[in-house]
Amino acid sequence: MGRERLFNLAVILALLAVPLLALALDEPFVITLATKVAILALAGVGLNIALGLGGLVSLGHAAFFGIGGYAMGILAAHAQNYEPLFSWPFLFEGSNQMPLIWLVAVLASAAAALVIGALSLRTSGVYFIMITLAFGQMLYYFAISWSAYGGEDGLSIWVRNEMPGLNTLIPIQFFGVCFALLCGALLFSARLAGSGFGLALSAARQTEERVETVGLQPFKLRLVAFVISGAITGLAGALFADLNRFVSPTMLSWHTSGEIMIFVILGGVGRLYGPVVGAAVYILLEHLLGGISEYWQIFLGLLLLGMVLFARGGLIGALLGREVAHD
Amino acid sequence: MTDTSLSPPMQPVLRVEHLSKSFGALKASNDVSLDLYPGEIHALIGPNGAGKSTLIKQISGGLQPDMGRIELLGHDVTALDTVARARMGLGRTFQISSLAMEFSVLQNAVLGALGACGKSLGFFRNVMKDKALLEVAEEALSRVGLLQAAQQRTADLSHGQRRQLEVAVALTLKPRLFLMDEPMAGLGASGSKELTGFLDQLRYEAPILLVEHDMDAVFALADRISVLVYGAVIATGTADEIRNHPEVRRAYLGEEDET
Amino acid sequence: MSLILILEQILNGLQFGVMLFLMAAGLTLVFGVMGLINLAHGALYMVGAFAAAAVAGLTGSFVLALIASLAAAAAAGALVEVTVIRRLYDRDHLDQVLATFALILIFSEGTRWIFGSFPLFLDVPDYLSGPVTLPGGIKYPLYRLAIIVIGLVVGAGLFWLIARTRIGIQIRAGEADREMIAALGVDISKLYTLVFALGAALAGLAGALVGAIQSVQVGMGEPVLILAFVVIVIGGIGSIKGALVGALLVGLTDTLGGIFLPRLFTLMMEPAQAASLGASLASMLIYILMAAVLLVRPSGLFGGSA
Amino acid sequence: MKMLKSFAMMTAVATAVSTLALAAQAETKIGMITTLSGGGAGLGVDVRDGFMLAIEAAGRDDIEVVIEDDQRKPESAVQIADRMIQSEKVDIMTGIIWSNLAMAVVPAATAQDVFYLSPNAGPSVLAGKRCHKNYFNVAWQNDNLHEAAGAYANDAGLKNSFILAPNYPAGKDALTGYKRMYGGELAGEIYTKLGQTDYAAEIAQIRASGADSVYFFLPGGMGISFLKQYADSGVDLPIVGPAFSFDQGILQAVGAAALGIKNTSQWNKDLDNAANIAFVADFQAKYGRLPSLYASQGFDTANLILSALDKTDVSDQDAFRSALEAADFDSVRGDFKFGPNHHPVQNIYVREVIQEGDVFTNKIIATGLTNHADAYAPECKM
Repeated sequence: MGRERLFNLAVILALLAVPLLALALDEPFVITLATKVAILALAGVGLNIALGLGGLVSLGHAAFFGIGGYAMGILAAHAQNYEPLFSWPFLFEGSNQMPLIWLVAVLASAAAALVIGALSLRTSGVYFIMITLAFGQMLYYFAISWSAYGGEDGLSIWVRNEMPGLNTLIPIQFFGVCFALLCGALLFSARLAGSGFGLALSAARQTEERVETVGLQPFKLRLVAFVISGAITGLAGALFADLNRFVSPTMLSWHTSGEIMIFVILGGVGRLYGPVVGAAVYILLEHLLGGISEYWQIFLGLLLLGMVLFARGGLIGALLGREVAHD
Repeated sequence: MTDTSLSPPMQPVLRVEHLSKSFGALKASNDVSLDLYPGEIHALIGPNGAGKSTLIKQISGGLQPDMGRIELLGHDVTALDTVARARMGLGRTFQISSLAMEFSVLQNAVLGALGACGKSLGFFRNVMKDKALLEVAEEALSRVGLLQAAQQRTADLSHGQRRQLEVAVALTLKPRLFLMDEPMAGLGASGSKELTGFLDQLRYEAPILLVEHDMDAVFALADRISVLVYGAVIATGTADEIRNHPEVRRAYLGEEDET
Repeated sequence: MSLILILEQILNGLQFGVMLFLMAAGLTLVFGVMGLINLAHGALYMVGAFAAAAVAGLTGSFVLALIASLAAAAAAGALVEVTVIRRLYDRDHLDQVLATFALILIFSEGTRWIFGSFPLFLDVPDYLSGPVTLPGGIKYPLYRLAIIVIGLVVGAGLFWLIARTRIGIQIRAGEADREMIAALGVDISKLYTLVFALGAALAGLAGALVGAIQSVQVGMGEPVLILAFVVIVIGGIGSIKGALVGALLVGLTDTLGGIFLPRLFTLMMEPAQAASLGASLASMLIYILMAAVLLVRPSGLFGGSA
Repeated sequence: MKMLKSFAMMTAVATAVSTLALAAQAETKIGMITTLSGGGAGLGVDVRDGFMLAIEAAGRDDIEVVIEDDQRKPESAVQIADRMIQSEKVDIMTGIIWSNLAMAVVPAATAQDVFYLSPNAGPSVLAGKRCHKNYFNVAWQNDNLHEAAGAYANDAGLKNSFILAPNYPAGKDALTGYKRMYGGELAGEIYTKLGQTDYAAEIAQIRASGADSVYFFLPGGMGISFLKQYADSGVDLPIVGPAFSFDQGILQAVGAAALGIKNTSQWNKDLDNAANIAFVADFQAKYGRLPSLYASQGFDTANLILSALDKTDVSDQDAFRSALEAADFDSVRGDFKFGPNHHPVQNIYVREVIQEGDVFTNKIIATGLTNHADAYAPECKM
């Protein structure tokens, strides 16, 4: 246990140190990269609650990522164009304040997760994978044809949204915001895993009938986990959209779902810091391999394949060995 | 739970009436009726494929019967699911261990205590530091003699220890009755003997419907025995009655002698 | 709207459904027998189309192209099964999803490496081109009729294979109980390779047939793959009959919905808006259908327990 | 130990990126973001090849071109743009194929004082309300080719068109552009699914509609599918379309189904001017294939940049902007000039698909619009 804690500490410190170093060396783009890692890791932390803790193989988490992104895009677009979003029951002109945008992103993606989860969790196994995939695609096609908000073109926001007391246009400050949220989510995720809910959820993944015989509802446990998971991924979506100052249906596509899942698995399913390691390694690979060959995705594919076949437990698993029972 | 009067004219804790369940042409349960009174151990025996598992599943709530009725503590629970029945006080152990293998022994016991406490689950507080739950869990573990193994990973337990943990988890639920599916299976002579002694005491806490292959244990423990063959109960009675029942001898005990 | 137009659209829906069936049959077989979820099934569809286009380009023969598509997809399927998929049977679905997702990346970019980034040419042969007039005066492309016929023949063959032949018995036994077929003395690993290659060949055939009227390009398999998933979820995973019914249902819903929804909306609003909104809704229709089916039957129309 | 290793890895990357930036000492740095992998990669490859043909021919060693693949993902395009601007300090950017990617990248790039020259996408917002002094479009405004098609339909005496496009913004712009010029009736107007590959249902509707012609905008694989199915359906109404579905890269995949179809384009390989003749020959010599429309646009973009660099240094932004506005280069399209919103004012031709030996290609048969400017210029306040 000590080893993994130490490792986790090192990972999070490294994620903090790299942009600070980049700041000193005047390399703003490295800060942007680190911000991307923090945001994608946050999305992965969200998925990991469903996937790692709850054993729910959702191939539709892009839906929540995208809803978070669109929450930001829609609110900010209205604010920037001074077009009221609605005028009843009160006049609301959208917003460019991050805290409000985050709240809307979290609520909207949680609501979507509640509906999608309530339908999908009636099934399990492969059905669940395919149904979450299909719901994701449904939203994807909807977003493409939703011309009011740019359809396939997406929505561009000219200026990054504001955070009280900070200037988010300065890369390192925006990184700080994302990093703080990631730390918050990691903390939350750790507490959740150790809580009564986490214990029951984890048990439901291992042995559903046991959970039922002690008088707990696996369906309810999973639904709550799915909603929490979707909400965190949605928050990450809002940040990702703000990082790019842009949101488009691509955020909803099933490749995005696959990528978020890759972050989690690359790092190690169910490992608290798995998504952080996974996202960091993925972004590094993308930039290193992408520079070497147009066909870099072949190598990414081979690497993933090797990972699944020979290094189960992800990178952390390969480095630290089997997970020890929680104490 | 602590009924002291043991004479039969009281209300049964569990009453199964005319239960039937078919899978296609196969009648897995054929008009089964049985009951369980406070303080008794009622054993259910029968050859492989007699429909014991199907019956257990229907009683615990995992399977809906085609016909018939199940009553728990005087309430009709036929339409209720596993969770609801568990909450009413049905404590079940599994034939094939269904413990959370990644958990420590203590975590498995705490899970049981958590389900039984009836409070809403916390999202933030560390459940393994909850004194009330730990007390229940540790007491159950110590009763089955597993307390010293509390921090071990469940997957690393021996087969016998897993059977003990099964029983311990059921104990944490403080149930009104136990439904035990072959708790002796694979225990070995000394383990069986130990568990037999334990169950003998446990019956006064809550009655036990015991499905068991170990005939020595069954005849030593059971107040009554029901024999299930081809989905139907062919006889119910005391150990002696069953031993001498001609149909049972033919259909069941003869076969059992061969193994 | 004329009756002829409606009938023609029903034929279109049928043809689309038949195509989806060829895709879905392989997916559902592989899942039923091996318990494997294969995201790379769409890649095999693409392999079939590219093989057909390459062979048609070299020889000019459409029949040879179809044979090539079957052979190439089956070979690719068998190769993938032996090298990768085989190691995944005992893994959980998560590993399967990830590994087959990796295979998609490898196949897609590999194909682009070999064939370049531009779409390939594959055309309908002369003897199947042009329309025919059906009873009732419907003019309908001969090639699409041929697809319907080929699809139905292949479907019938598949049912026959599974219901009547030794291999079919082994497949059904494998679906019911994996240990049992080992006990029967069947070489399981050979059977699995065979089933996987069969599924791949069907996908490859679908790719080639469709490639002749659509474009043969990298990534062509992915939209179809997702539709095939919808099909087998609706039909019930593991059931060939379910795949057929699901495929026809999805084919008809998608085609007819795309036509009638915008028209329905024109009754309520102005044409341009109706066309746009109707089209948006039509693109979501099959997913709504799927959700509806699952509400009533969580394991699909013909599925056992999920 | 492991902690150290991972930290070291991260630092290594940070320094690798920084040394990369230091290594670049060329005077003018051009960042090209284009689509080189995934669907639609063919277009990006052509733009890149055309662009590099001109750059290499110029033989200047003070120009460095950094090329990155956006995978047709707006998110990657934005991030690459951030990196090029922030780390690699490019002066000029170009290369984006798709309107949605351009919308995501261009405003941020121009706001950071980088010149952006579009070799392909021309979304209406960037031509009108959101035009920018540092944004130039060297290809066309998105509506242009569609407008020319509408004008051609009038000239050809077509009176009852059936029009269709995918249900996304560029599709809607396309049909709007066509209708802006076209004067006849509409037999039908359909928005298809983006990425749709089977058009049987739409073709049946065309058959039943009583139209006298079909206009469609279905870029990439969608167009190939539509044309093959249309040819096979027995419906033989004349088709008009924009050049995208009939261009060199795609035409071989469509095959004979496209023969005789009229399409609109601002360029063709048979345009008779010296620059074009040389371009077609050089491109074929270097890459072993005929140049496409996209290659010609990439080539023109590079030559425009080179012409401005001949006059002044990019660091003098105002002078460089004036040099670009002058468009003092030999375009393969013949005469080339910019309107007030930095979009081309140019001729748009009508081409017909023909077969030369076993290669399908186009020849110009008419001029659709002369010196045509886009409709959004009045909205642009620069």
